Amino acid sequence: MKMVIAVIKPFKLEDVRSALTELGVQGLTVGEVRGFGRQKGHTEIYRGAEYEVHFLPKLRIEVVVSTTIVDRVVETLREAAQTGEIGDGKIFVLDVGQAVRIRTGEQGEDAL
Amino acid sequence: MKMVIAVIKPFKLEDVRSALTELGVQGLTVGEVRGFGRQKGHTEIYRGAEYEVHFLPKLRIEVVVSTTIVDRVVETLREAAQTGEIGDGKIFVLDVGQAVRIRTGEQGEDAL
Amino acid sequence: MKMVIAVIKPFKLEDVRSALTELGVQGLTVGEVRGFGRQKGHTEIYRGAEYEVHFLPKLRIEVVVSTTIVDRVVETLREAAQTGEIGDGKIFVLDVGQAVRIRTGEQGEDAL
Amino acid sequence: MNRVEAVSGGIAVRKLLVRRAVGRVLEISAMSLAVLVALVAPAAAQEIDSGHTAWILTSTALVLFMTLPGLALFYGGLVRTRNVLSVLMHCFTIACLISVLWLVIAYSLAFADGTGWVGGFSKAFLGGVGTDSASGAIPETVFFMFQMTFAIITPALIVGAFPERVKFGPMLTFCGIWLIVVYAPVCHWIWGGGWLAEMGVLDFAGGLVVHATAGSSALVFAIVLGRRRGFPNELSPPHSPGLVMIGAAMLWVGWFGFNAGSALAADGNAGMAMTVTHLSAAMASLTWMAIEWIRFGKPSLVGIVTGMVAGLATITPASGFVGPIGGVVIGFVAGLVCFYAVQLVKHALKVDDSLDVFAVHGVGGITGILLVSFFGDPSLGGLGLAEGKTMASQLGVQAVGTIAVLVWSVVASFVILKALDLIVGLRVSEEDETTGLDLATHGERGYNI
Amino acid sequence: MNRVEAVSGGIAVRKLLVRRAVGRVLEISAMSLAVLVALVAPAAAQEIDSGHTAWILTSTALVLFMTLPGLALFYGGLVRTRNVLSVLMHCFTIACLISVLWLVIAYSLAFADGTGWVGGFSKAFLGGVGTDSASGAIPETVFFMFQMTFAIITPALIVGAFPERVKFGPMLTFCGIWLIVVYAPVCHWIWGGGWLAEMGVLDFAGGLVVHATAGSSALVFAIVLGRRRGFPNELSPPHSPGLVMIGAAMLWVGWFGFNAGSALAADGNAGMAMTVTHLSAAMASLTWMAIEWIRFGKPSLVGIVTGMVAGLATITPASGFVGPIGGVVIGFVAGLVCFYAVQLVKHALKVDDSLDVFAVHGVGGITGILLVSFFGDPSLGGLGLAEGKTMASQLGVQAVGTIAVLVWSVVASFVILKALDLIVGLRVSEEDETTGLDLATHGERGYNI
Amino acid sequence: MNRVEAVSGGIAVRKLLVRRAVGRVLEISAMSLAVLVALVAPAAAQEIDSGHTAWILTSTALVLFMTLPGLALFYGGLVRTRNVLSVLMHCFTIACLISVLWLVIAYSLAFADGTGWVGGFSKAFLGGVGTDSASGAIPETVFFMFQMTFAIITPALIVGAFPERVKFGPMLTFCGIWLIVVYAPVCHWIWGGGWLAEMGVLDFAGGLVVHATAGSSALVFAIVLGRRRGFPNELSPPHSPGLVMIGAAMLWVGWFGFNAGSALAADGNAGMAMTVTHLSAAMASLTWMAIEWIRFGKPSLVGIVTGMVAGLATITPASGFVGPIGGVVIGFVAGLVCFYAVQLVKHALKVDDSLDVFAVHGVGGITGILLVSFFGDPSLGGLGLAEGKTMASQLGVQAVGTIAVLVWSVVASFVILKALDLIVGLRVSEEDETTGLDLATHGERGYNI
Ligand SMILES: Nc1ncnc2c1ncn2[C@@H]1O[C@H](COP(=O)(O)OP(=O)(O)O)[C@@H](O)[C@H]1O
Ligand SMILES: Nc1ncnc2c1ncn2[C@@H]1O[C@H](COP(=O)(O)OP(=O)(O)O)[C@@H](O)[C@H]1O
Ligand SMILES: Nc1ncnc2c1ncn2[C@@H]1O[C@H](COP(=O)(O)OP(=O)(O)O)[C@@H](O)[C@H]1O
Repeated sequence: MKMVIAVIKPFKLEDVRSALTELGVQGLTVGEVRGFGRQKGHTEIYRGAEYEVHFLPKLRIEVVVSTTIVDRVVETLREAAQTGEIGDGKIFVLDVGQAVRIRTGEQGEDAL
Repeated sequence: MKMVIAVIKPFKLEDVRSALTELGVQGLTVGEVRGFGRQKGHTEIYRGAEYEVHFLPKLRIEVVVSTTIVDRVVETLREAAQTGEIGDGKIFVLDVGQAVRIRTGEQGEDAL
Repeated sequence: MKMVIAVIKPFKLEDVRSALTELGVQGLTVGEVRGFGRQKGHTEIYRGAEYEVHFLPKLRIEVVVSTTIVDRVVETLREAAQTGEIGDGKIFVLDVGQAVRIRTGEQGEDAL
Repeated sequence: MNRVEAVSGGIAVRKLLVRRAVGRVLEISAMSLAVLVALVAPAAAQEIDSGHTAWILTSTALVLFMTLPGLALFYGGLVRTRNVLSVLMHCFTIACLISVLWLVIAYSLAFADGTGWVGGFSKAFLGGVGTDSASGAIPETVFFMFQMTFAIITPALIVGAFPERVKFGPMLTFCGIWLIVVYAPVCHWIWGGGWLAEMGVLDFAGGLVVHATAGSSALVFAIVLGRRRGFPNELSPPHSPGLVMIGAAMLWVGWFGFNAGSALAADGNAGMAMTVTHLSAAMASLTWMAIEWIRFGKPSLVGIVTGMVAGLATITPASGFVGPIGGVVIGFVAGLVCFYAVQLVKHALKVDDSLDVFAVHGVGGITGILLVSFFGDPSLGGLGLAEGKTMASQLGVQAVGTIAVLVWSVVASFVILKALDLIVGLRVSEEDETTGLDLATHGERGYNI
Repeated sequence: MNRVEAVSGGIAVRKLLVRRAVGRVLEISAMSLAVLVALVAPAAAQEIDSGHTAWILTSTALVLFMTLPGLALFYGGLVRTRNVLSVLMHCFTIACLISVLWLVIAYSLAFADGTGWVGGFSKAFLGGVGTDSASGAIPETVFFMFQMTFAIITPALIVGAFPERVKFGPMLTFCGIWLIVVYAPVCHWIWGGGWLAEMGVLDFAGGLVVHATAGSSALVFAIVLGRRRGFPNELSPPHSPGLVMIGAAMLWVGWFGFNAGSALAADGNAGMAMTVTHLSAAMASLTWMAIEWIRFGKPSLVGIVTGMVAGLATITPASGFVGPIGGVVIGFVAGLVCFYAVQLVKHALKVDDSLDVFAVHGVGGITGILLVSFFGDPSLGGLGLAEGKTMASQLGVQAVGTIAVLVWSVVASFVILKALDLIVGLRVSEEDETTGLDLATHGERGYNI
Repeated sequence: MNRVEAVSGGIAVRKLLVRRAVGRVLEISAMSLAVLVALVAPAAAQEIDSGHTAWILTSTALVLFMTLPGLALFYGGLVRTRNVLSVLMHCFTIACLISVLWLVIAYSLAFADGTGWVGGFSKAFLGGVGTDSASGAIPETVFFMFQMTFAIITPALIVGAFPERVKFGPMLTFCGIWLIVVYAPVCHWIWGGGWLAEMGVLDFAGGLVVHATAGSSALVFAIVLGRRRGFPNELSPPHSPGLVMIGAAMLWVGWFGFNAGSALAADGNAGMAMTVTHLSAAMASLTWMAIEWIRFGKPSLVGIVTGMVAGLATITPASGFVGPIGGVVIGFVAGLVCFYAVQLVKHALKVDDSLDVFAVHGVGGITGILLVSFFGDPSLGGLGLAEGKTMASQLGVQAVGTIAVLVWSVVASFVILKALDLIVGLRVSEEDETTGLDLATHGERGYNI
């Protein structure tokens, strides 16, 4: 199994979710994060004082899938999350040794 | 070493924490996430307009432990987090190559 | 490629970011988390009722780098995040199988 | 109750009180000169009544409080996090701009002597108005301020039609022009002794002057501006129902100044106006809650406070003319009618009048204007219709007034908006809309928690 | 100060002012007819005093503001995030329901002529009350509204006893019944000229009528309903101390209308009532802060504002009878007594009166009722006790009143609650309690940030 | 307008009204005895005017509302999340402490008869003041309360200079001493009939008494205390601009009580004061917004509300003396001057007067004090300068007053602060500063969401 971690632009979440669902992905987990990267932040000004904001709001999607479909997941995810503009984000793939469904105790791919 | 990532129902945190502590786990990290899965979301209604909420609030627990006790950790965690109802969440186990304690620089299992 | 996950004290973020930038790291992702560890929490008191706070606010930094520089990244990060006091946090290193830049589709180290 | 008073909240009372002073002198024509002097002297001294003045000073504070922060929070809580500050900014800047324009020209156009269609320029920059100038039993400066707070909240109500996508500058320009072209004249027609006042239209605190003008113009604005991206399928819930409730509560309290203050006196009329206002708000809230409870199984906070606003908007024109039971009935009707009006506009017609300004304020205000004809009649516990009017004839007059106000508001707003759209454009870029107006337009974020 | 006035805030002033009018006529019986006419005429015209009316209109707005949004925010900030909206909803719906019931029947039961136990039905639906009806120097509609705001906040105070676990419908039903069975009669006993008023019980602004009834009923509610899951070990801290402070500040300001408004006039009594009210609040706050500072080393915001509420609840019954120094002393006692009352109820008795309604309002109100006997006496800088009462005899009367009110509130509340519990159940399911009432009952979330 | 009145807001009106009563008696000396009686009787009865009293009771509530929660929220939203509660706590505890001290001694030092430098002790603990004591046309208790709210907000303004790093105890001690050493005497100089009043200094509602004292002392405090860690490079943006706006809106509304209430009557002067106050706030807001819009391309919410406060602080001393156009011009100047003052203090001088108390309140108040000399003159639409003063001579007097007040405030504050710093230390540890004062000092967190 693989864990696919994607950092995307917030307003792309709905597109990504539906795209992955169509692909048969049963679940995923999303967290709010702040990202620093090529896409430069912005400056906020308060009473004439400039305040440099380096970090931008992003969403971090975490989805574990079977190795067999991981490539399609990554590709689908990429397409759904893409705007073509700087700051679209990244996708990382990691190995998962074990997965368990807390409710039933099912293990491995059955747990997904 | 292994990294155990668990997505659980929010109100189970205290049970999980104490269970793991008893097991001798010295620390863990928790983040607030939103989960999508078999457990369907709900609809909120505002002035007659239905608003479909796909994501449910969950907690993501991240704990790195030595390989020797990982199975017991997973099992303990599962028991503590279980309600038997859909949406209880998942546990994933990943390999950890290296661990460092920032304060002391200790490495490997000493860092945990 | 390696994923370096660091849990640090919130007010150290700026130091860490600039240190890593100097090292040539192009981007990183930060999430707000709560940590439980040796550093004991505190008690809040409301109308005479003690409320035990086990978890402390921390930041979780996630940065993927090429294997060649991972050690320097870890070391730099450690120095930048260190205060020498309990609760400074941890650094974990995981393997990354694949990385993709959503905008361009670039893969591997080019995606970073 | 003096019939003349029924003609309108604004000028009537002024006339009335002058009349009282005069009356008092006549009554005693039979008495000895000594007594005559004795009575006239105090009567003159009474010209400005400190009690009435105290209440209108207070009412002015209450009505300003309705906009800042009341309405701003009510609206701010209903939008998405990334646009909350822009909504607060809209209400705040409108309040500032209107205040200055009110002094410069609008007050004069509304209340200075002029034609039946619009007032003259004599009171521009408060010309000829000093600390001793009186307007009935209160100083004219107080009347000026009290009326200003109405002029502020009316365009501020329109903010609910265009949040999350409107361009800041053009929005502000629209409100400025609108005040002078729509609000000031309509205000003159009804409260400034204009043609509708002469005709006997009853609008105690602004069913037409405030809610009908704002509501209908809001609808036009929403249509000309177009829907928000993702409307109606990807709606976001209000980002902070709590904020909505805080704003709503402030509106309720402030509305006491709005309606009871429109008596321009601290007397039984003010007391009754406050009573029926409160009862209508309470009843409309319960009605809206009941509908949600039955239809969706869950009575919501945003729902009940929306009902409250509906009840208040609807009772506004009637608040000086109906009795307690009339207030309760009007509240019930308000909750019912406005709830379905929201469904109609937003879900049937799919017009993105984002925060339901027309469905709640427009429909509510008009409903109240028409209901006055019935519940204002003594036979239904009312305090009396306009001079010599029957329910039927009053209803006719009310209808004429409503149509006139709607037509003028819609046409004028449409023209102003189209012009602005051509010249500068009304809408922000897609990207700004996605980023949110807080950051894109104002360079701030709502919550740096 | 007129002795009669001391009998109670409500009716006394009314009587007093009528007396004044009469008095003025008598004084001048010696004068010439002409002058007599000259004086009577204005006297009659003065019947309703615009200044007094202005202040009570304002006070009505202030007291409504205490509940909406004041108390709602104060309570809302103290609960967990997932229940904040439900608390706001409780306060809001109670306000709406009570308002309608007040018109329908409760006002009449409290203030219409009747027996010593309860008023009659003559004023149901404000029967016979018009714009000209006077209640002392103010229009009766204004008196009706002012008293309504008291009737609203009293059951709203009880909300603090049952948050995070109560079932919405039954809660609302309870408050409706409670208003008629407990509040209206007790109000009549003390302010409606009932048996306790005859006996000479002093309760200027509601130590018994408001705080003792609400506090004791809250305790009963908390016991019958049972504790929240995880109480007391897994307590959560208030989710937003800032919100608590905002609500508290609004309560403080609104309380000026509550206590100084109870003079039913804008005069020296109102001024003194406002003064002692403010001083008591300030002193109680400092006292509570000092205790926390000494005991825990950290003076907290939630702590000091709780002290403020204690000080205000305690001075309420005394506010029309004591002098400035009396106010300060009462504030000090309030902070001390209520702090330990909280510890007793919650941590010793382990009763989950979640937001300490009884310990703060109940205990505070009763403390104030008893202290009036001392600090109301001129020898301690007071303005005077009830007619012919000594400190001792006054204390006796106050004790009788307290016991009567407590017994009736407790018994009646217990019966109503048990009945409701049997018929529909008072408590939500465990799952709903865990989910939080916002989502489970109202389908909304507090913060969609 | 009566010249005497121009001398000051506080005492003048009192004198004026007494004069009126007398006047009325004289006018009629020619009439028959009967009539004389007829007129005097009511005149005497009028001694305390219920309408004026109603307005000042209301104004007292409004001004307290400015501090709690207005100013607290305005400041609280500007700091970082981890310090929001500490700011609310500062404002709240100051309000409580000052209230008690005001009763104990400060009111007497400010308003009791004494030397030209300070009042005596005769009114300590409100000695000799009862429900019948009058201060002009209002009860003295009401005057005492109204003035207390000014004494509360003045030190509370200083809170903006030391947030995020000050030690709680010493901060509170400073405010207590400061009230007695700085505020009370200066208040006596100008409003208590002291030497500056005699000299003819015009300060209607507190340009010197409130804003200049607080602003200059704040600057001293900021310098003695030192900068926050990371100032100025690692500045954090206001954690909640929305909270800032809510507080600002409450300040605006409350300021009606502050300025219009300073007329100590509900009359034309109050009406005009409210008018110019409002216009100045609106104009200053628009000015500040315009500057930001031009300079940074983005008009911000925090910016415009800061302009509003500047406009209100600047009009304060002038509010009783200038006309509408004067109000607009003063507002424009206020926005301009204060904007650049902020840049100067914070970015040029690098003084961490964290929330710009001096640049906005100090500079604004002084600007207003000086501008009175021009716009108070009838030739510029003003209501009149002090007796026998020309623009030039008035300006001279205003300058003298300003210098005297600034010197005294700065010197006294410096001494108090240095002493406290030596004895107990003014600043928290670096660790506490990093943790944030909420948790470190008060053991609470702002948002447990
Ligand atoms: N090396 C990295 N490790 C972890 N996250 C990264 C890394 N580089 C970028 N990110 C995340 O991806 C987001 C987008 O990256 P950025 O360089 O701004 O644009 P792009 O993805 O188009 O190159 C960043 O905001 C950050 O959250
Ligand atoms: N494939 C997945 N990858 C990552 N997280 C998942 C995945 N599937 C489920 N989750 C997380 O687990 C939570 C519970 O899963 P769900 O299917 O709803 O119930 P259950 O765990 O009982 O099957 C989801 O809300 C989501 O956060
Ligand atoms: N085994 C672990 N797995 C994951 N996170 C951990 C683990 N141990 C500690 N942490 C994180 O590191 C933080 C600091 O650890 P702690 O033991 O308190 O101090 P120190 O790092 O100095 O030993 C904790 O708050 C927690 O967030």
